[in-house]
This record gives sequence, C-alpha cells and structure tokens, in this order.
Amino acid sequence: MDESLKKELETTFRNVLVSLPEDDRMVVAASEETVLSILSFLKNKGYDHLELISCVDWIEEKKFELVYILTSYSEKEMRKHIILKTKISREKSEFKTAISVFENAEPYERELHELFGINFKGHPKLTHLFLERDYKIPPFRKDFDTREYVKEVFDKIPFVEDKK
Amino acid sequence: MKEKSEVKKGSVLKPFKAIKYLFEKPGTLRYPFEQKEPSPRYRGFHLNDWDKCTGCGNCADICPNQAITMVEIPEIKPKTGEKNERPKIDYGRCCFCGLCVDICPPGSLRLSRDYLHIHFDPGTFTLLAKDEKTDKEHFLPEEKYSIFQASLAHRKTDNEGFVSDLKYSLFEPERVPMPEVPPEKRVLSFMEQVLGYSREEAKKEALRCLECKLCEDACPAHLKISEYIKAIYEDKPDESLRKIFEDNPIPAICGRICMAHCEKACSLGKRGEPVAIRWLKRYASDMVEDYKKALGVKPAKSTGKKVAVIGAGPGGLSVAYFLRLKGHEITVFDSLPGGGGMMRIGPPLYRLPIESIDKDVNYIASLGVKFKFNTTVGKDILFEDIYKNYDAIYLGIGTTVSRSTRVKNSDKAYPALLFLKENKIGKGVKVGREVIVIGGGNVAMDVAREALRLQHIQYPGEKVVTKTVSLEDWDIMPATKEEIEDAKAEGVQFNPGWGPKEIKVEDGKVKGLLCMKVKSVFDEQGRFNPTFYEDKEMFLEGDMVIEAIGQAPDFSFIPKELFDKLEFTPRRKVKVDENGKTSLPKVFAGGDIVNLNLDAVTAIADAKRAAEGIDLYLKGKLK
Amino acid sequence: MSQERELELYFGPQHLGMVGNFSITLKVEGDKILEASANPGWLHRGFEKLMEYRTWIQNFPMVCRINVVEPDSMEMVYAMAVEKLAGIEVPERANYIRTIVLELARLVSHLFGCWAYANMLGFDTVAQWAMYHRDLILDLFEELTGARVYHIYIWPGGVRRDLPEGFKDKVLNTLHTIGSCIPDYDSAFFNNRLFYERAKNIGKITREEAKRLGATGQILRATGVKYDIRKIEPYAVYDRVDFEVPTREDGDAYSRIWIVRDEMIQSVHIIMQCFEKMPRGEVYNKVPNPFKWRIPEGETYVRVESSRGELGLYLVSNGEDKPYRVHFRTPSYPHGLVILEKLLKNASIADVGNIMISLYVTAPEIDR
Amino acid sequence: MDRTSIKKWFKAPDKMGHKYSLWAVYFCTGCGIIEVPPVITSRWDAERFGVIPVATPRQANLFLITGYVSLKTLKAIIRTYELMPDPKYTVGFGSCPINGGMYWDSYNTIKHLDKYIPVDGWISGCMPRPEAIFIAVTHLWTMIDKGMATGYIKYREKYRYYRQNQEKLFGKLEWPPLYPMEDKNG
Repeated sequence: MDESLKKELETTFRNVLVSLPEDDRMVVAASEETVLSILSFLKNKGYDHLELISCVDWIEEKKFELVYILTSYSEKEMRKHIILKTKISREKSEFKTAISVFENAEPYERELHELFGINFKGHPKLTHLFLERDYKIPPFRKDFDTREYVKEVFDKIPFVEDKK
Repeated sequence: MKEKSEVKKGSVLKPFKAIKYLFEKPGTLRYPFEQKEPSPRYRGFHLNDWDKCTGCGNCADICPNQAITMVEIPEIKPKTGEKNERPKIDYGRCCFCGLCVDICPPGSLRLSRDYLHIHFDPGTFTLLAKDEKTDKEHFLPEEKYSIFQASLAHRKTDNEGFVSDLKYSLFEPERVPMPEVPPEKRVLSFMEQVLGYSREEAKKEALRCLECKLCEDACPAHLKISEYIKAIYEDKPDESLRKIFEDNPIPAICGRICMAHCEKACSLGKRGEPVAIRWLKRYASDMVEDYKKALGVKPAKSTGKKVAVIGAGPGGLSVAYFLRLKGHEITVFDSLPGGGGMMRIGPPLYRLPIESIDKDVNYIASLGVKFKFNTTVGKDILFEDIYKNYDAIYLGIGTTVSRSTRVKNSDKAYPALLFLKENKIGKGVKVGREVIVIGGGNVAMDVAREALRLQHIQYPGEKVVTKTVSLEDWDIMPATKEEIEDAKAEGVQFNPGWGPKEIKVEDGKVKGLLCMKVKSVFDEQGRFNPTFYEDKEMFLEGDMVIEAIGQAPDFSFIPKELFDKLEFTPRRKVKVDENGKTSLPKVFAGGDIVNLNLDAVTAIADAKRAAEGIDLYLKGKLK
Repeated sequence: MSQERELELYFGPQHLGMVGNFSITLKVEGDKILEASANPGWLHRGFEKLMEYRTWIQNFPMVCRINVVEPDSMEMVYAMAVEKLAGIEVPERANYIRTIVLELARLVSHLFGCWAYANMLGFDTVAQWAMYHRDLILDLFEELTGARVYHIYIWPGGVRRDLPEGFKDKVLNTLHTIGSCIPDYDSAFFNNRLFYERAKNIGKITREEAKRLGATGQILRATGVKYDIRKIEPYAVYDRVDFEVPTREDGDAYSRIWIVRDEMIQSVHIIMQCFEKMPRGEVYNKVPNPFKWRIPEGETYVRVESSRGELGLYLVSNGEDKPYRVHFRTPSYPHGLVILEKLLKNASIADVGNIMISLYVTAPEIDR
Repeated sequence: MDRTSIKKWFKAPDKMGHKYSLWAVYFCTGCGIIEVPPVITSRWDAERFGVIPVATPRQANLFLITGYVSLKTLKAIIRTYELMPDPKYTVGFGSCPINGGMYWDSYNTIKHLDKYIPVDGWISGCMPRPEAIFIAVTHLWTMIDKGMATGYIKYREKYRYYRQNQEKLFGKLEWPPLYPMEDKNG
C-alpha cells in the first residue's frame, strides 16, 4: 500500500521525493507548483484529515518550508501521517491557499500569515489573528529576536513612581 | 453504555434526590480555621543549605526563566574549589518547576512546602535562599508560625518539600568506569595499569561535565577544563588539545600523573564521582598522533634573545614551550639522558611510560627548543658560564636528593629516588624478599608497588612481602586515596602510625626495622614535628629498607657568591616575586623549589608565570 | 433596510457567557446571528518562539503551560516527540504511571468541562459537585507531583519521581468517592429533563461537516465516528488496557456532554487496570546532561488524545541543544476558529455560550 | 467576620462595607483563572470571605489579574479597570505580572503590570494556591483598614503617567482619558 502510493505519487507528479522514514510516516517533498494538486490527490486517496499546516524558517537557505500533515479519518488500515513539504522563497513569501481543498486550512494559513508573514493568495481573511500590533519582522521568523525586542519595548517603559 | 444511541429524556423530579446532600458533611474546607498541609513533595519556595552549597551556579544556568542570580556573599570564606556565591531567587520569574533542585550537584538547593507570600511591594519578591540551620530569624518554629505571618520573610522550620534525589537528578553521578588491568595481573609486570578511554567512553564521560568551571579555579595552572571537555564531547580531540596547550604543554604526562586538584573541586564529586578530568586530558593527547599537525602552532619571529632553562622537568619544559612560542631562543640543560626531569625517573612505568614523556618532549623540541641532555650543570657546564652567556635563566631544578631518616644504620637503606631511577632508566635493582618502605606519600606508594612488581618478577611463584611504615595514620596519610587503594589491592601491607627507630643489621645484612609508636605528627602550630612513645616498639622483619620520606633540592651547582644572594622564604623555598623572578638578577625560578604543592601542574603554573615574566624582562619592561 | 438592522456585537473577553479569555465578534440581526468571527489571541505568548530559545530540558516547565486545563497531555506529547527524535527508551512502569496521570488529567479536564457546562445551563448544584470532585483529584496530583496545576511530571525517559507510598489506595479511594456520586450526577444532570431541553439540538453538526472542518475528539465522536488516537495510534500503555470509545449519533451539545460523561467512566476503568497491571521497577531513564544534550537532526509529528481531541506536535531539530521549530496542533484550534464560527451562524445569541462550552474550546490552547 | 470589629463598623462604615464584600470582576485574564473556580465553589468557598464573581465591572471592586497579561488583554484590562467604580482594588496573581515570570522574553506579554495600572497586592506562586488567594484577601482587608490600598487614588493622581505608559505601548488609545491629563501639581 505504501509502496504503491509512493510509486503513484512519483509517477503522477514531477519533482516529487517520497521517503518512508518510519512505519507510520511518509514524507513527501514536492515543488511549489504541485503542492495543491498533491493535496487534492491525497484527499481523494482517503487522506481527508488535514491535521496541521506548519512552516519552518530555514533562514540560511533563505527558504520557508511549508509543511502539511495529513492523515485519514477512515477506520481502514491507512492511518499513516503524510508530511507534505515544500520550500518557498523567503523573500517573496507568497503561496496559494489550500482552502479550496481543505476548508480547515483557513486558520492555519491565517496564523502563518501573521507569524511568518506568508501571503496566501486567495485567502479570504488575512487579518490579524493573535497579535494586537504589526511587527516590523513577523515574530516567528528566525531573524526576529524576541529577547532584543523585549529589551527595546517593555524594558524602556518607566515605572510610575510612588512619591508625589 | 448499552443505551448509547437511544436518548432518555429523563425525569424532572429525580434531581430532587440531590437534597440529601443537605444532610451530609459539607465538603468545604473552612480555611483558614481548617488548614490543609501541602503534600510532602510540594514545590514551594527555595531552601538552600549554605554549608553544602558550592556556589557552582548550575541552578542559575538551568533556570528557564533566568530567575536565579548568583550573589557574592563576602562573609563566606570559600574552601578550595568553591565560590562564595549563593543563589538568589526572583519570585517574579520563578515557575516552581524544580529544575534547579534536580541539577544541584551537592543537593543543597531544595524546595520547601512554604508557598505564601503576599505583598503590596513587588520588590519584596526576591529571596536569598538560606536554610534554617544557618538562618534562624526567618524560620519560625511551629508554635510561632501562623499563616498570616507566612511570607518570604517568615517561614516554617523543617518544612522541606521537593528535594533532590540522585536517582532522578539531571546529572549522572557515576563515572564511566576506567578500563584497568586487574591487580593480580598487573603486579606481575610493568604494563600500564590504566588503559585509557575509548572514543565512546570518553564522549560519555565528557557529557557528564556541567560546565560550572569550579575546576578551573582549583587548577593551579587554570586550564580551560570545561572547554576542552566540551571539545571532547563534540568529538574534536584536536580542538581539545589546542585548548589544553594554551596552558599546559605536557598533556600526555599530566594526563597520567597529575594530582588532579580539579577533580577534588568538581561539583559532581560532592555526592557522586567527579568527572574524570585527568583521564579525559590523557584521552585528548592519546587520540592525537601528531601534535604538530593538529595544533598548527608556529613560534613567533625570532627575537634573538637567549634563555637558558636548567632542568627539563614539567616546569622547564613549559617555560621552554611558552617562551619559544614568543620567539626566544631556548636551551634546556638536564643531567638525565632525556626530558621529563622527575617525571622521567619518578613515576613507575606502569603509571607513566617513557613513550608518553617523549611524545611531549619531542613536540617541544620540534618547535626549535634546544635540549642539552646528559649535561649536569656545575659539572659538564658551569653555572657561571650560563649566567654570562644567556639573557635570562630559569631554574626548574626540582628536588633531586632523597632525604634520609638518619636513624641508626640508615646508610644501609636504599634512597627512594635512586631506586626509582635505577628501575626506570637504569640497570635495575635486585630487591629482597621482604621489602620495607618508610614513608606514606605518593613516592612511597610508587616505591612499594614497584618493589612488589620487581619481587614478583625476580622471585616468580615465591612468597614475597612489601610493607610500608608511615608516621601518619590513615586519615592524614599524604598519598592520594586512589594510590592507597591500588596499593592495597595489589597486596602492599600498611603499618600506619609507626616511626622508624633503627635498622637492624646483622653481618652487614639488613634484618629488619625497629619501629616506635607515633604520639603526634604535627605540633600545635601545625608544623611537622613528630613525637613518639619511646617504649612502644614493633619489629618488622625485612631484608631491604627503602626510604621514601621526601626530597630536597640540590643547589651545589650555584657558585657561593651567587648563592649567597639568593633569598629564601622561612619554609626554605626560593623566594620569587609575582613574575617568578628571584633575587638574583635575570634568574627566574619555579616548581618544587618555589611552591609547597610539589606537583607537576603547580610547576606548570609557576612556569607560565615565569614565562610571562621572562618575556617582559627580555622586552625590557621589567627591571 | 436590512443593513440598518444589522449590528456588530462583541462577545467577550469580559463576559459572563465566556469561559476563558476569548472573544467572538457577532454580526446579529435581532437575536439571530448572521455571522460570527472568532477573535483569539488574548492569551498569545508566542510559546513556539520562546521554546526555540530554550534548551530541550528547559522547555519542560514551559510546555505544560500551553493549556492550563489539561497540562499533562502537553507534557506527554512533547516527551514523546523528544523521545522519538533522541531515541530514548521509557521503562515499562513509567508508561503505566504516565497512563494513570493522563487519565487523571482527563478526569480533571472533563470535570472542569462539566462545571463550565452545568454552570452555563444553570445547574449550579452539579457545577459545585464537579468542581469539588475535581479538587479531590488535584489533591492527588499534588501528592504525586508536588503541584496542583502545573505538574511538570512526565519527562523524556519516564516520569520525574516514582509514585509515593500509598498512592494507589488514595487514588482508588478518591475514584470511589467520585464514582459513588455518579447516580446523583445522572439524576441531577445527565438524565435531567431540563438538561435535555436545554442542550438537545443545540450546536448540531453533521458527520460530513465535522470531518470536513477537521474536528476531532468529542465533536467528531458525537457524530458517530469512532476516532480516538488512543485506539488508532496507541501510546503509553493504551494498547494493553481494555476500554471503549463512546460514540453518539446526533452531533449536538447533548451528545457531546454525554460522551464526556461516558469517557470519564472509561478513564476510571483505565486507571484501575493500570494499577492492577503495573510492574515494579525503574521509572526513569536518565536523559543526558541538559547543558550538553543535543538531539540529532530530524523532524517528527506525534499526537495524543487529549481531553478535547487530537493534540499533535510537529518538532524539528537541527542537531542543536534547542529545538529549531515547534508547532503544536491543538484540538481547540480548528474547533474554536472554524467549527464555532460555523455553528454560531444562524444560532441565537442566547445559545452562544452554550455552543461554545459544549465544543469544549479552551482559549490558551488556541492562542498558545 | 469577627465580632471584635463591630467597633470598626461604627467608626468607618463605608470601609467596612466594601471591605467585606470584595466583588471580583468576571474576567479570565490568564492561566491563573484555573484556580478561581475551585475558590468560588464548594471546596474552598470564597463567599465566606465575601468574594463573589460578578458579571460586569460596574458592580465590582476587586480585579484579579490572573497571571500573564498579553498586549491584547492589557488593553481590555485597562478598559475594564477604568469602568470599575471607586474604590477598587487590583491583585496580581503569580509570578508573571510581577517580573515577567515564565514569559520574561515573550514579545507579546507585558513584564510589569504596575507600569500600566496600579496594583494593590501581589501573590507569589505559579499557580498560587487557593489558600494564597484567601490570604491575599485578608491582607487586602488589613490594607483597606490601614488605608494602604490606595491604588485607585494613585491612578487618579498619576493618571498622566499611566496613560503615557499605556500609549507608549499601544500608540494612541481609542478611548478618551478617564481623568484630566494635566498634572495638578503643575
């Protein structure tokens, strides 16, 4: 089953690297263009539960790595996590939204937009989610130093003195 | 669960059953009239036993919130290998996780079951954690304590909660066992007793180090121990060796015979075994085949200044190395046929093989240091000539003359140094079947264990005995515990607390040693001044007596007019200033003739100091 | 005309119908909700960022604070991920203790949920009972771990300390006390006609919709899907204990709370079995020195069944002494941000709190 | 609470009035809120101390800042605090509002609560236990008795500085100042 899916993925899509590091994991590294079609392909294969969309900031490579983690709701023998990864340019930081495939991608993408500054094209609601303010560098990027920021912002505010 | 899918609408009256709770005992805890004791493991405010705390600062390092700062307490007089710093906890940061407790090597930091501190001033939320033992005013006894008084300023006595447990600690209290030749096998030959760590073992041992750097303060030469151990953990022996060579150019020697002051300071040693720092140094030097390639250090451009080093012991070698790197021309004089000085003749082969010495010496020679071996200053070359021809002189002559007990017939006894030297680099000694070694120091242990090996080799299969006699009892015996344990395991017999009275001789042959019971070893001022019970005697049979009670330096090579100018301290040590300079112009000194520690690493520390001094002197910055 | 009657209403964070620091912006017409949009972030601390600054061990006191209602499953998921990446074995006894702790935590969390829901529906007596019983279990936690709320007990390589003496009896006693009250709970709450009237057909979600929106936990099980990670991907000793996964078909608030009740009973069964089967022996395999501990490069995704659904952790290590990227997949995240919005649409204002609490949303989990 | 205080009742009836009826505003600001439900329900029963949660800030005179305060919440806290009628008392829970606590390096939580609103008492702990909450309440009584719980007066007098600090953090605030911004003392 794994092997056949692996083969199928590799033949259907170009530039796809499939590895099976553990018994219950499959890691698929795909190129930017094919991600959405792979997502819908996997959804049709029964991987209908999008668990998480995450992002890793590989600052040295100047890439963001988007990570989609899929599994299945069905009770059949296919509860394998599929970790679908793709690297996008850190400078441009733009990607297509996956809402058309998985509806619950919406808050995840909104979070990544806010914390990493990735612009998901076609997302209906890219507004603030958690944060109250705009940060110059989105806070979850590796070049945002939160300790520095704390020193700069919070530590500079003076105490209100007790004496009259 | 059977009625899973069917939905019961339920009745409206049934809930009135709950009225029965009106007549039951209420569950409310009538605090503060009724109090609930926190559990025995409760994680509340900190306690710290100041007597046990070493000030290592591991708690401050592990704290995820940087809630702990180490505060210097001037009142505390730190013991060697300890700091007078104690943790101060900020309860505006602390999350009561107890990581600091689990990492505390001496187990002094604990959490109490006190948790009440309410105040209008946020500045009061810091606590210099202290125990009730040392802090009487802040810990109230049960009868005086009330919850309304409870705060950081007033807490309950004996209210220990979450405490450290070695089984669950975050550090590993036990050492990686060192592979050794078993005692019954090693007495039969002179093979090296300690086999050295393998790569995995060394990494595992290096992993134990908590990087608190107490050892670095304790080491006389202040080696960057935590850094070189970290390099070993990261599998970079080259890097590790580079760090060692910054302060110590003879790691192969030191890695075997160093007195390891660092290990006595190691915070892990408080409740467990210290990190095997010495063996790790040895591992680093053993792993690197070619120092020169690994270190890639080249001497600086030549300055044209000439320095003479008298004595190629640890101090002499180090001075030569450090000065050579600064570009000076170094010549080392030594009466022995090779480098190492006392290291070459003293430590028996099973502890320090000649190859290891030569590895270090050859590297130093390869940097361009000139060695003149088999050259006794004062005999083969005159000190006056050296004094005339060189820009600076370093005296690293050490103590080369064995002291004698001066009891009756003590001329029949064998001096320890001669014994060791003959065996290591000379022709060898014919030992007796029953050897008596006088002394309780490390040299005595070396002599005894070596004699035992020789007996086993010279009289295979026969019954042989080696016994030691020392003034000091077990508790004050100057030899290291390790050495004593090893000697015991090999079968050396001990007679502590006895002093020699007379060596019995019949027909010119040694028959044994007459001993008397020791009353005290030191006088009231703590000076060495043994007294005896004259009437309590013991006779030890033996056909050979070796005296290993200490050594003295030999200054006979220095001409009288110069020697008269050389100043000494009250304890008969050569007096030097903070640059290692003696009272003689352009003469520097270090090692056993200067310090009281009498070991290799202190000699290296002296040498480092003197090397800086000589360099300044040669640059004209020192008068 | 209709535009004028539309009104934007802020629901929370300071609002009686709100449990936790959370807020919803409602667009209402009369008392009908036209559109709801969740407004989280009141508790955002940037955990995942902070964890990148702390070493593997220093993160332990940190993770449990992500969800204050049920900290132990957070510890568990982090411990599992670290163990997986670093290749650390867990002693058998520790696995049993972990299961006990996790189930006790599930009880605590469910009782808290019962309190909130009963309070919301006006069953104050039941709410008081639930909170009282929860407190009894917190006492057990204090006995075991040294703290009432943040236990910091499940560690990589096992658990932090062994069970204290007599702990088993204390647990069984407490469970007996709580268990003997189940008929009262049933008659006063679960089988109460008023409860039925107030919760039935509220916040109804179909099976397909739940799946489409990424629901897990009670919300999915209330629609009849037997989806429980303890069964699918057993961790700790869940493959060695016998328990059922309660499901219901209707997908409304009533079914969800009934599932909570049934799960509590299953939890008690699991705890009993664990105490019976628990072997003697070690409970902790030492982790390496925390100042030098590096975890080999790699990534992993692990998940556990928390009391609200699937709790996952995506953990990336680049071979350093600190994690490179941590991302928690918390169950409340899709529940609170997608499903809540969906269910509130066309509901009436009176039901907002009712629906929200029946979804079991906890704000700190969403915000992180 | 105790009969000996009847004298006090006659002396300062207003003080006694609000001292024994500290009504807490229902606002779950941080994780410390998890210990509030046990406190207000049957096991610990805060009503014995006169502490009950109330629905709106207008009815309340006790504000429990339960734990860490994120930027977004701080805004809500300031608004809620300003809505509460005088006299009002604030209590900071746990480590976080004192000096940042666990989140001392977080970009989204404030480190010192008393820079933005006055705080009358702090409770140590992470979590503070229910007992600590009660002792805090009794401490607050003492402070009210002695006239030390003057946070709200300080807020009025130093409003300019508080408002400045708040605006340093948030930029211009959407609501008008509660008190006149001029410094009375010149």
